[in-house]
Amino acid sequence: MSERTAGADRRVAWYRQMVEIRHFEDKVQELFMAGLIQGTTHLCQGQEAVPVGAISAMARGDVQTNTYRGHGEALANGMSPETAFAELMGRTSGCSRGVGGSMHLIDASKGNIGSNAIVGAGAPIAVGAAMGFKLRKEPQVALTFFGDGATNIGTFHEALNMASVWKAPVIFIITNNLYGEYSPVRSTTPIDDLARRADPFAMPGVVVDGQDVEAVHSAVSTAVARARAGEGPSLLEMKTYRYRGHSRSDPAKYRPEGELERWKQRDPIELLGAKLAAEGILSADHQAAIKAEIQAEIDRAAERAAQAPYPTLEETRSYVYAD
Amino acid sequence: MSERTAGADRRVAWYRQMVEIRHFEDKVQELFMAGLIQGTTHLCQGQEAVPVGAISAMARGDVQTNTYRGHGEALANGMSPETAFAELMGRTSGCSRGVGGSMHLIDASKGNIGSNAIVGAGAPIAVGAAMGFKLRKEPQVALTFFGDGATNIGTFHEALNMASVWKAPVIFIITNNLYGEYSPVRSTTPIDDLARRADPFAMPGVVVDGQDVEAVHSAVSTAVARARAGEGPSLLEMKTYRYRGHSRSDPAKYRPEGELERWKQRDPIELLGAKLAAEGILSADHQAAIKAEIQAEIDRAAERAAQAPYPTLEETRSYVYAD
Amino acid sequence: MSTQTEAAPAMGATVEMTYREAVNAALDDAMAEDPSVILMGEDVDADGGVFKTNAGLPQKYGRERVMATPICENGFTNVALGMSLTGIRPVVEFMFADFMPTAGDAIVNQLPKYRYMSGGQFSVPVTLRVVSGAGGRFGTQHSATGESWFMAQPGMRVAVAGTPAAAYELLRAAIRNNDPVLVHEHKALYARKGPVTRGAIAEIGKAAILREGTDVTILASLMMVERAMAAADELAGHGVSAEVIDLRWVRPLDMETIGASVAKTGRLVIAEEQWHEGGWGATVISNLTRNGQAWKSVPRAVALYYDTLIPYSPPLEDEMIPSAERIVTAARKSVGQIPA
Amino acid sequence: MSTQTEAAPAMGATVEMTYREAVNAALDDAMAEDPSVILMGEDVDADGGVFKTNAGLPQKYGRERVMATPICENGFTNVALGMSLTGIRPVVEFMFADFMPTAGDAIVNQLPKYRYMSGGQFSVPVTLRVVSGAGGRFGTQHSATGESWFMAQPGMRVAVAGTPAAAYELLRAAIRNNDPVLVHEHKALYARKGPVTRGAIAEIGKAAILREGTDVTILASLMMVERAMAAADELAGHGVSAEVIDLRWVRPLDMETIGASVAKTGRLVIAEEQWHEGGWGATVISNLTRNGQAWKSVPRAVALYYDTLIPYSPPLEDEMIPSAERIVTAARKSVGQIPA
Ligand SMILES: Cc1ncc(C[n+]2csc(CCOP(=O)(O)OP(=O)(O)O)c2C)c(N)n1
Ligand SMILES: Cc1ncc(C[n+]2csc(CCOP(=O)(O)OP(=O)(O)O)c2C)c(N)n1
Ligand SMILES: [Mg+2]
Ligand SMILES: [Mg+2]
Repeated sequence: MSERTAGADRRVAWYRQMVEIRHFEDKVQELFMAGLIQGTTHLCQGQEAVPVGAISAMARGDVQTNTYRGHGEALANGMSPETAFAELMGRTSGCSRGVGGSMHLIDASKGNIGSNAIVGAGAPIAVGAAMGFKLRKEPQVALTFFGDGATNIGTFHEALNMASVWKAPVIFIITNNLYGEYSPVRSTTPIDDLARRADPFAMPGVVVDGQDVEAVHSAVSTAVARARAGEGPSLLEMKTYRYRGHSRSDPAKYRPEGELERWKQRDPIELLGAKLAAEGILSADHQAAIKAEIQAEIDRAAERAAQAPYPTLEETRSYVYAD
Repeated sequence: MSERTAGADRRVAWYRQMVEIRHFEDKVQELFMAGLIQGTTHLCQGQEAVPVGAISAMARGDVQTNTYRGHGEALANGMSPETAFAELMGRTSGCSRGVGGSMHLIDASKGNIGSNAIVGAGAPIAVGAAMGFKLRKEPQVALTFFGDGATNIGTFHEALNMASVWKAPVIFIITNNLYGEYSPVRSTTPIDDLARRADPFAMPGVVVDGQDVEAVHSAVSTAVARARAGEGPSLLEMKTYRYRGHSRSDPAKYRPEGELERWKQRDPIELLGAKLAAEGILSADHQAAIKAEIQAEIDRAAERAAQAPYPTLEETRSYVYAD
Repeated sequence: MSTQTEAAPAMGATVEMTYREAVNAALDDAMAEDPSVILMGEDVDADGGVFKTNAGLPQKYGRERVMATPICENGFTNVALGMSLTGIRPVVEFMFADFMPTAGDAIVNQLPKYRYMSGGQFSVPVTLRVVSGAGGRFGTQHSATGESWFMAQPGMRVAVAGTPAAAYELLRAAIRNNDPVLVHEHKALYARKGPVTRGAIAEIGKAAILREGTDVTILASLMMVERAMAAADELAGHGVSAEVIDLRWVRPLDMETIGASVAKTGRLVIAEEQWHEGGWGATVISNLTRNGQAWKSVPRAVALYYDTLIPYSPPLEDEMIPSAERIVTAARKSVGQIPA
Repeated sequence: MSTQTEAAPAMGATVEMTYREAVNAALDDAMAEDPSVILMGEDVDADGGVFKTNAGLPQKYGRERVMATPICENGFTNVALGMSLTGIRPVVEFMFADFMPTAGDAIVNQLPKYRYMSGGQFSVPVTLRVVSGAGGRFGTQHSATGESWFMAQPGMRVAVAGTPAAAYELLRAAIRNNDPVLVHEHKALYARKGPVTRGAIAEIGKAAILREGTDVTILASLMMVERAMAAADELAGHGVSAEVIDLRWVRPLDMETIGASVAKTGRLVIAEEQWHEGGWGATVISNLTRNGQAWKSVPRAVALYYDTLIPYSPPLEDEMIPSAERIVTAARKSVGQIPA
């Protein structure tokens, strides 16, 4: 899975995967409005190239940690929309048996080893997973996804420091979508390029076009190869944008006029779609067909998920202790 | 107090102050061995130029936070050796009424607003003090002293980030003595020049010869002027060395052979002494006389301190709540 | 919500308002009264803050006094401490109580100890406003009340607001106090309405008897207060006269008020949205027992919060949180109406 | 200290060793038995570590398995969690219990919840070794036992070692366990000697009756265990037969053993080196009371730890920590030998 240049099949698969995430997120919003999903959700429309490009650079046995805005990372890792919907609906058929919810789409069997609702917490956990591989002399690596806002919390810097001093095979991926909740990056962070935060930890810091799935894939592949070769961690900053507000209750009124529209002009799905059409790999009609097909799958998945039963409080007790 | 070039009187005062700290610390070790000081102590012989050079760049009303290795910072700020000894002996005449001990030599009346036993905690507290000045439109600044090891704990990075984004008038001073407890910097930190940790916070990071009190004073004065002018924080790294182990129980066997001796060749007191002698400001004889005089004062101070009574548990209760 | 800052009623007037508006009014009145009071925390300045408690305040007091912080709970809590040493009275908003452990060092080792370890040289007038509690389908890491986490900390005071009036009065008291005070708000209560007297300041350490009764004392905090009141209504229908006390202060505990009530009723039901171990309910029962309290029946406390973590799944979360029905059952057991 | 790793006695042999050596032996035996066990923490590899518990281990197991960390408690505790997901069983040393709040997020929101919020997909075999307690003149920020801080956390287990045997057995049990376990050692006990059986593994949640008696139960943890034993000796001279229980587990509490003892004696003295509020002592008294325990006298608990913070000043620190004499007085009050 980790070759550096991608063939046509692969790029079409990326296209499909990004469309799946987009339609999934749109459906979540719809289900939320209908009361079928409760609480809160943090959607990632607009950011799809990051999980899709990055996770496709992983090999079997590699692991990743995600955040509360982690639907894209879970789906890109291979979780089925139905399992994900079931989790969001609190059903026992969900990936986390319905006790996790939107912020905890986890699937250990696929290397998706945690989705954290605490900003910054996933980074040191991923360093630990990577160190586990290293101590056991296994060739695997760990990816960790988090936001721009997370680069201001101390434990992020702690994680970078430990990863570097121990040469842990870990790749830190900042999804810089320009906002931490309602706050623009520049109101909480005194620099523009967050990749710069790698420097005092003596590791490469790379700015990547997070709208371009191929650029994402290639940058992550390089970092993965480096980590696998024992050369240590990298910090990659993906410049991207979230189309919706921070969470379901946020109309995102804090955004300057025109910003959203500007970003939509470089939509990651359409960007790849245009290339695939121009190169004669996937015509506009094919693209439309894919979208329709995936939309239908998503609708069916949501329907099936809603049929599953809720868990019982009693059965959750065995999730508390293993022994 | 904050002029940038120092006259002869001032340099002699620095010399005296460094000698006072050195003799104080030696005496602490002696009293510790005699059981008059209990628990633990973290001595700073060899590092005297840092607090003396830095604190002499402060103006009235400026504040500082120190660490458990803070005897030098307290004395350089004007605490009398007797008051400091009394604190170390747990007497009610101590600066913190005997309840603080060696790690908490504090004197709010002189701007010494805290000496912390938790690594890293002083840095954000100093940022807060500085922000208090800024919000109240007062011209004061805050200095914060901490070690090389503290640059690996998250809250240090949090403090730098907030200070920069808010342009807080604060000066971060790393006393890089090459060790955090028993661990050499390079075993826990992937870089040599810790000043580099300023860069991702868009603030100046400056490496300073921490053995040279004049260099320390000049670098801190520049940073203070910058802060007072509203231009924000600076990070200064003082390269220095502690002659003794981490704390009283540590024979410092982890040090490579010859390291201590090499550093002693650039002893901060002797370095300044040699200059003052060469410039005809303070002869070797005068220096010896000063040392003898201060030694006698230190001995007397320790004796007087030992005569003070212990506090009662009852009286400590009013230290718990102000209201 | 209506913005309290636009047409604030005169001090002393009692008006009906939501719990959210009560928090807003307390912040507004404190900031109007004392220019050294500031509000800080993540996103506090945008759109009223995440729970809309801060509406109008940035406009009225400016963004120097309503300061959005980077995400770094330990750092900004210690910044607040530092500010309090140079003349500011910061109010720090914790967006979720679950983030308090992220600031564990500031809350355990700094705020409550800072004055002490200097031998009384400082006072540390810092208020922490904490959004607590379950019921919002926020899942395992966003649903703690945290109300008992810091109850064993001399140097700290801890309040819990169960009603709009309490939200107003406790927050005002906390901000005026010269020591660190942690005030818990419950996120499920923000839309609740009740009478609030502008200018009223809670007495430190004083619980509130919300309903008098003779058969059983129900001691409640936060969201459990309204459930205890509903339970008392229902209990009346069963001929059981319940006294309902809103705890208001976890530290210090008002053992006088609680003790007097239990001396009268001889029975106690603890309604707490937390595990019993190490919580204020256990300490209350222990204190009463150690004071020689004669019990007419064993105090009911456990089994209100189950021995598992807080689930996302909506029906399960509802089951986890003690309901009025479970309080009723516990109270009826205590008087022997149903078998224990 | 002698280095246990040099000539380890055979498993099953009972030998006299210090508490420090018992910790060392437990680490050594666990690491010898299972190559996935590692030890990590600040300065753990140099000179036996700060409290010399790790002597010989880096030499024997290498610095990959005895890993010194940078100073970043939250970070390295979460690293340990991550390691546990990829096949390692980390033992994390906290140099002082007071640094646990620095890792508050890892200890409250991650370790105990990680398995749960995945619906049981993971197990998290992480042990935290915590150096606790006062008496060393370390001052306000270095003297907490912290033994009750995390007792209300489903998902976590909490042990307290009062003797060399307990130090060995509890640590072995913690490392074998597949869930996070926090084991408290007391820094004032490291030089104490006692018999230790190599290879013995503590039963999770089981307290130890160290001395049988009929008049009063003294329940103690950590350093209070030896003081309780000394108090029992002295009480015997006063004709009072004291039963001494070493708590061993704060979570889960062994209410069965404690309950049976108090059912027999009807009297209880809590000997804890912490404030009563929110502590295990209060929960024990509450649980017994709620279980309908009939008391012959009120349980003595409070006033053992005073309502102030921990001072540096040596005579004051000594006064702060509950002494054998104060335990004796409390026990004699409970049987009515001296007025309450
Ligand atoms: C420790 C902590 N503090 C605060 C929060 C509340 N919170 C949730 S998301 C968020 C913003 C995070 O921004 P960013 O890291 O940029 O990620 P994004 O939401 O943009 O994906 C905040 C403050 C939290 N979950 N954890
Ligand atoms: C949060 C925290 N972790 C660990 C410690 C224990 N500790 C005390 S000093 C120290 C080393 C600090 O090294 P450095 O910052 O270089 O300061 P130095 O002692 O050299 O002055 C450690 C680990 C502590 N006090 N606080
Ligand atoms: Mg963001
Ligand atoms: Mg150092």
